[in-house]
Amino acid sequence: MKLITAVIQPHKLDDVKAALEAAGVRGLTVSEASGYGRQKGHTEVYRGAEYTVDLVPKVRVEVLVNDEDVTTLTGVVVNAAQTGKIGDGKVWVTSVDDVIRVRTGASGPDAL
Amino acid sequence: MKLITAVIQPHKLDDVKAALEAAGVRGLTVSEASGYGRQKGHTEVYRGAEYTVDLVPKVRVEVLVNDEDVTTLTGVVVNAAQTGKIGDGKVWVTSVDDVIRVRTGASGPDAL
Amino acid sequence: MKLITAVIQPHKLDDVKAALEAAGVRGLTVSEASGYGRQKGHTEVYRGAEYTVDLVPKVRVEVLVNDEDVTTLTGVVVNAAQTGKIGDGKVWVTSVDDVIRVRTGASGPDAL
Amino acid sequence: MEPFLDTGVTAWMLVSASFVLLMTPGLALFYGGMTRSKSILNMMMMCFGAMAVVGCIYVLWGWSMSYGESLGGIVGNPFDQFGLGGSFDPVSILNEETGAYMPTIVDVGFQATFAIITVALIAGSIADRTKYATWLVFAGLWATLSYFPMSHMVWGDGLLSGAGPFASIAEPIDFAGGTVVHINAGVAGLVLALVIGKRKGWPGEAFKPHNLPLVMLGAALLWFGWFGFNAGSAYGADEVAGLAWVNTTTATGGAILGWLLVEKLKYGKATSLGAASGVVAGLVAITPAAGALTPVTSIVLGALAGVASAFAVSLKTRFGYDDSLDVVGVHLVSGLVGTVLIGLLATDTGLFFGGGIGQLVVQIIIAVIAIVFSGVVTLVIALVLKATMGWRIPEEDEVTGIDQTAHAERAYEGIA
Amino acid sequence: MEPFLDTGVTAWMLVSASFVLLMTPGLALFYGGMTRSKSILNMMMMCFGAMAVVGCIYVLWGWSMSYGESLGGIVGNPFDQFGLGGSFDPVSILNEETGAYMPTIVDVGFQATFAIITVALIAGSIADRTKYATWLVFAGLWATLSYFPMSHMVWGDGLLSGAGPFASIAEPIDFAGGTVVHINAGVAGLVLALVIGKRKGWPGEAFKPHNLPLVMLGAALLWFGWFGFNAGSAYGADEVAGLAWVNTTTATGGAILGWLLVEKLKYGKATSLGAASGVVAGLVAITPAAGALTPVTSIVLGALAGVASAFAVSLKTRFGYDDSLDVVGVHLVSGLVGTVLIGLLATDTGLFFGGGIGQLVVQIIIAVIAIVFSGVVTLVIALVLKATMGWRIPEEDEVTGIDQTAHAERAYEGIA
Amino acid sequence: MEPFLDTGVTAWMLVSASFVLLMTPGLALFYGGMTRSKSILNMMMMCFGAMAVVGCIYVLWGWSMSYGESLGGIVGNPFDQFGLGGSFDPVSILNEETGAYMPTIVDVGFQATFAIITVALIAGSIADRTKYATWLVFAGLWATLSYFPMSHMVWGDGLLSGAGPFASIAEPIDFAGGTVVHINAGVAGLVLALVIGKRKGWPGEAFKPHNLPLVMLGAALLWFGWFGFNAGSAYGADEVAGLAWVNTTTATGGAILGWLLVEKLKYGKATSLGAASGVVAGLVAITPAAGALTPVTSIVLGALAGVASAFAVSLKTRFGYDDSLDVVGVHLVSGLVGTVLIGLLATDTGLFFGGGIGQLVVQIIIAVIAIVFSGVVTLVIALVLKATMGWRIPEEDEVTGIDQTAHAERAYEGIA
Ligand SMILES: Nc1ncnc2c1ncn2[C@@H]1O[C@H](COP(=O)(O)OP(=O)(O)O)[C@@H](O)[C@H]1O
Ligand SMILES: Nc1ncnc2c1ncn2[C@@H]1O[C@H](COP(=O)(O)OP(=O)(O)O)[C@@H](O)[C@H]1O
Ligand SMILES: Nc1ncnc2c1ncn2[C@@H]1O[C@H](COP(=O)(O)OP(=O)(O)O)[C@@H](O)[C@H]1O
Repeated sequence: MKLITAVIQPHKLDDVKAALEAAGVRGLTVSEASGYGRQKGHTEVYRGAEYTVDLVPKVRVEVLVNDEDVTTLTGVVVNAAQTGKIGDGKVWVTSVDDVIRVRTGASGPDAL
Repeated sequence: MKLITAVIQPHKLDDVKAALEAAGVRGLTVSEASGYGRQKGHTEVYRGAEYTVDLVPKVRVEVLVNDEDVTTLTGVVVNAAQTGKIGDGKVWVTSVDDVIRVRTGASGPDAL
Repeated sequence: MKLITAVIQPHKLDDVKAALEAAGVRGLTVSEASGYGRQKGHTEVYRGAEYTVDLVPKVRVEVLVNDEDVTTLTGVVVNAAQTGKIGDGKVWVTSVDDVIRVRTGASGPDAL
Repeated sequence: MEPFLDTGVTAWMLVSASFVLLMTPGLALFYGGMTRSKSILNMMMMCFGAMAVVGCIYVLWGWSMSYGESLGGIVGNPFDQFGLGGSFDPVSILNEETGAYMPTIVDVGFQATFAIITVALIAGSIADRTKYATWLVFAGLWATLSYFPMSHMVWGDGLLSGAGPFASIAEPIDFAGGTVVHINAGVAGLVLALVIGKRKGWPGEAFKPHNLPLVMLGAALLWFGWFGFNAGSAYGADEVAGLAWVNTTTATGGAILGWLLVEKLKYGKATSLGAASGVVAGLVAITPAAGALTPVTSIVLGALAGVASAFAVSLKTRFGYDDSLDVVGVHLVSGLVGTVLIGLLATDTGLFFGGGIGQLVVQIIIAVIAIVFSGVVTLVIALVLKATMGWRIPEEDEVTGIDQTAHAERAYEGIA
Repeated sequence: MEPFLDTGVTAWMLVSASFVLLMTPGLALFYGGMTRSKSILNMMMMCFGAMAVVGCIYVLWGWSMSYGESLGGIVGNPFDQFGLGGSFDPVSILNEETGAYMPTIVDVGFQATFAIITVALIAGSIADRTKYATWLVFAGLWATLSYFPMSHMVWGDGLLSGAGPFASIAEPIDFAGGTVVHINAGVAGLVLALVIGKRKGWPGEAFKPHNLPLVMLGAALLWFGWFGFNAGSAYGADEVAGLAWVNTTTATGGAILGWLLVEKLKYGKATSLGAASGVVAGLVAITPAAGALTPVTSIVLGALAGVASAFAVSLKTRFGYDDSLDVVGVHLVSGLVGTVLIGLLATDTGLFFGGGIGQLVVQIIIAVIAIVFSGVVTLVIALVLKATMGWRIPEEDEVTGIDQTAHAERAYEGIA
Repeated sequence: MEPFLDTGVTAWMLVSASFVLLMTPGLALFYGGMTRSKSILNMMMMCFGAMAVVGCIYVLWGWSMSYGESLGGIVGNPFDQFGLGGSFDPVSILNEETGAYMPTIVDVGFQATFAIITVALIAGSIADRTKYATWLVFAGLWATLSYFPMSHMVWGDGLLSGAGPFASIAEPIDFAGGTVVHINAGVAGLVLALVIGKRKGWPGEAFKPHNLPLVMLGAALLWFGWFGFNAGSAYGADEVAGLAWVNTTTATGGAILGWLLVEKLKYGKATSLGAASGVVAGLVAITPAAGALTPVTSIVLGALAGVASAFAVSLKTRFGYDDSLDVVGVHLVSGLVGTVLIGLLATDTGLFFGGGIGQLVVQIIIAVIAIVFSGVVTLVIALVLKATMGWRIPEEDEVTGIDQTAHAERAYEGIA
């Protein structure tokens, strides 16, 4: 099994979620993150002190998938998250040794 | 070495932490997450507008372990986190190339 | 490609970011975390009830890198994050099957 | 009779002015908590900006345009008492018989706070997307061209007052500002929402309140301040003030219950945003009526206003105008409920209490005039500003968040 | 003497009523900040619900049951002045000699705010787990059956007043509501906590306050409002009011220091929750005593109350009742400290000031009667509601969070 | 003339005292929102601590040192009216002609609130790093040795009052505390910042406000409370109070606009922290001048103060003193602007209004004396405490966060 991790623009989360659902994915995990990259940050001013904030709010989406679905689903994520502007984010894939569903204790592809 | 990642119910964190400690684990990392899955979300109402919130609060626990402890410890986590209700979460295992303890720079199993 | 994950002291984030930038890294992802380990937590008191809080605030930094840069860059992170005190954190490395830049759809090392 | 300073009344009016001043920051919290976390500061800044701009111009020409020499019953002459000079009379006789007076300067302060909050109310309809400089200019223009004339007409012995033509039917009743404040601001909110247009993503995406405890705190400060607004409008520390005070409380109680009931029946749950909104709806409705009803009929008025506004907040999605924080649904609708139902419920002159139809007719007339006047004036101002300064921030800035893009700040600290 | 309207006193009473009204939202913040973030809205809603329900019924039958024709010194006849009609006398003479009066309607407003906050206080003991509809019904029933009778007995020339039987020993002193408000609410809180039962996970799991700045803001609004509560209870803008004002401040100062000292000695750290709790403990203790002590003896009383309540908040874990936000530890205990210590510290009649034992005896008697009366009445209401509507939300809803499950809202925006 | 209790004035003074008391929690929010989230509680605790300590000592020896028998025009004898006993006169004649009086105890309350807020103001310069016990001791010592003497000199018929030597040039004007409160606290803040030293990481690291809505709420409560501060300082419910009320509003409006303009020109963006800071700068500047200017000249004074303080907050980075929340830039600078510009703008005696140079000279003299007096006294106290109790918490505790390390709490709930 594989884990697809996607770091995307926060306002694209709903689209990505919907697209994955449409593609048959039945679960995923989301968390807040901040990104640093080509997309430049912004400046804040507090009583005359200027601060450059180079971290930009992002959302991380993690989906455990079967090996054979990886290519399709990374494509689905990329398509749904793409706006074409700098800062759209990254998607990466890692191999997973095992997955267990806590409720049942079942492991392997059945646990997805 | 392996990394065990567990996405669990927030109110089970203390139990999982205690169980891992009892099993000899000396460190772990926790973060907030939200899950989407079979567990259905809820509806919110603000001035007549109804919103379906399908993300449910979860907690992510990450534990770096030696290869030989993986099976035992995933079992410990699953046992401690299990309530038997939908939404109990997932546990997955990935392989880790190397681990370094920042304080000392030591790497490998000693860094755990 | 590899993914370097570092769990560090929050006040070291700026140093780590600067050091990685100086080492040529062009992007990274940051998120909030809490750690449990040798570093002891603290006690809180609310109307006579004492609570031991054994989770300590940390920051997680994730950097996708080319295979050949792993050793250098983990070294950079460790150096920048080190204070020598208990609780400095951990760095670990995992293998990544593929990386895609959402904006362009390009994958592999070019996507970094 | 020898004029004498009534220190009791003066004390109460100083307090009332202070209470009403606090309403605008209260509103800033009420509104600010309802925005998303990326635009609360802008909302609060619109309110504070109104305090600064309107506070200053009120003493320059606002007082004079409200209470100066009347130009045809429509507006006071701005130069008559410009800067509180000219024919400004420092003594305000409260009671011709006893000779009790209060210093007019206290009234200036009290009235200034009304002008401020009325302007600030409008900001709720244009959250998240408005250029700040345009807002500040609008605040000054609208106070000058819409608020001051309305307050002259109603309270400055103008067209809609007891000295105006409609008093022959029945004396129009607007105790503390149903027309001048709430209908006026409500209509202006509607016009601005239409001229400025919808926020990106509205209504499809979720625009949920980001901090409901702040909303409730804001509602509470509004309630508190409203005692100055209503009971202060008695211009006395007497039975009328006391009645207005009690009615302000019972109407609000009724409105909370009315709003929560609608929610419970429609959605199965009573919400805190509903309770806070009910507070405001009740306060709005009792504003024109605070001296004319009994505590018991006030409960009824409040409950009806709560029910009406609870339904009215859904209109914007039906008709597609993005009145972001429901200035129309709450202030216009409950302002109308209060202004018009006086015709039915007024203790002395209401239809239900044997007073005949006259009061009701007059109340409808003044409500309609207020709607038309405010609508036309606001539309002209809004279109002129659209053509000149422009109203909207860039769409991208709206998505990123107006706090960051327009004010270089974020409300709450975080790592990004 | 010719009755004349004392505008100064009337102004002060209008202000006092406004101040006390603000205390309930202040309490909503004080309590709400102490809950976990998933149940703050419900806590605030219990307070706002009390405002709505009790505000309305007060003008219907509350005033009449408090100050109407006495039924055996226990309670006023609800029909005597129902809806502020009947034998309602619009004029309240303040001073028989000078003829100064205030309009009674102002007093109605003032008194209504006391009834509201007393009911709201009870909510603190049953956080996180209570059905909202049951709470609303309880609010109405308890005000009617416990609060109105108590206020009649103490302030309506009833059994526990200077007109009652115990005055032959010494005139009972309850300046602003030690028995009527704090002992009454404190006992009710204890009874409800026992009847409704513990929250799931209590006391093993962590029930930590989620927003201490809100707690401190709430404490500050309580302090501010309490000036109306205590100094307003002088029913005059005079020396007694001034003394009550100063005592309210010095007792609170003493109580903060007392509470922080206990914490420093017991835990090594002085906490902000301790400071905020000290504020309330001091205010509670001085409530009955505000007119009877000097500013210096008030410091002493406050410090003792701070110390007593700092210890008393630990009782619930010892005895196993889940009085979630310490209504017992703070209101009952400091209410008792204040009520009883008057017998020692009262400037004229206290034991330490040569007044003999009489005052102390009487103070203990009224405290005990208040405890018993409130305990019995609350128990009956609580059991009836348990058998009919039920008190508890489902355990699962409690774990998920009552804001989400009972009100379909969350206090703060987030991605989940 | 027969003395008679003026209930109107007494009512207003009771209210004013209550308003000013609320300013300190307002300040706690204003300051607390500006700290990082790990040290807000400590900041609020410093404010609440000042309320407790100064509130208690004010009735013990503070009143006596301010208004008791004068020791050389510098300070009152602490034993003269210790504990409000001795020669304490319960009646304060307000008007020799009419005989109107208020109870002195009301004035005690009013004055105590001034002492409290002045001490609390200082806390802003030493955020995040100060031992709490040392702060509490400092609060008591500084009130005793700096505040009470200054208030005696200016308001207790001392050296800097109309009864002092400089009155031969022109009567010094300090309506509500430009010298006693703002210059005094501002200088003390500067001295403490220098003695205690910089926070670890300052100025390199980001010290950003963690909760700007709280800052704005705090500013609003300060504005509200300031009506008691300024208009209450008229000691009457009359025209002077009314004028002070209006000037307080227009000066603040001017200052907001002034501050925002500077930001817009310097940084391209007007910020909410700027608006909130402008509020305070305007309020500070009008404090000494509230009775001496017109509403229109108040706008000018406010705007100048807003501009001056907007520039002045950058001084600390230039000169390297860590005045964490700008006590110097806001209170000292705008306090000086207000105190000195009276010499130019005072309606009767200002240079620009034909009054000659005398007033200006006197205003500069009293400002300089206040600076020197406060500077020396504070330095001595600060150094003594440094040598004895110590001022700083361990550096590691500062990094972890003073809320957790000094108070065993965290402001907001989270998993860590
Ligand atoms: N090497 C990297 N490792 C981890 N995350 C990265 C890396 N590079 C970029 N990211 C993440 O991707 C986001 C977008 O990257 P950015 O360079 O701004 O835009 P783009 O990918 O469109 O060129 C960043 O905000 C960061 O969260
Ligand atoms: N395919 C997946 N990839 C990543 N996380 C998942 C996936 N499926 C489920 N999860 C996580 O596990 C949680 C529980 O899953 P859910 O389907 O609701 O219940 P259960 O696992 O008990 O059937 C989800 O909230 C989500 O965080
Ligand atoms: N086995 C582990 N798995 C995952 N994270 C760990 C593990 N051990 C430690 N950590 C993380 O590293 C942090 C520092 O560890 P700690 O034991 O406190 O100090 P040190 O590494 O300096 O000995 C912890 O707070 C936690 O976030």
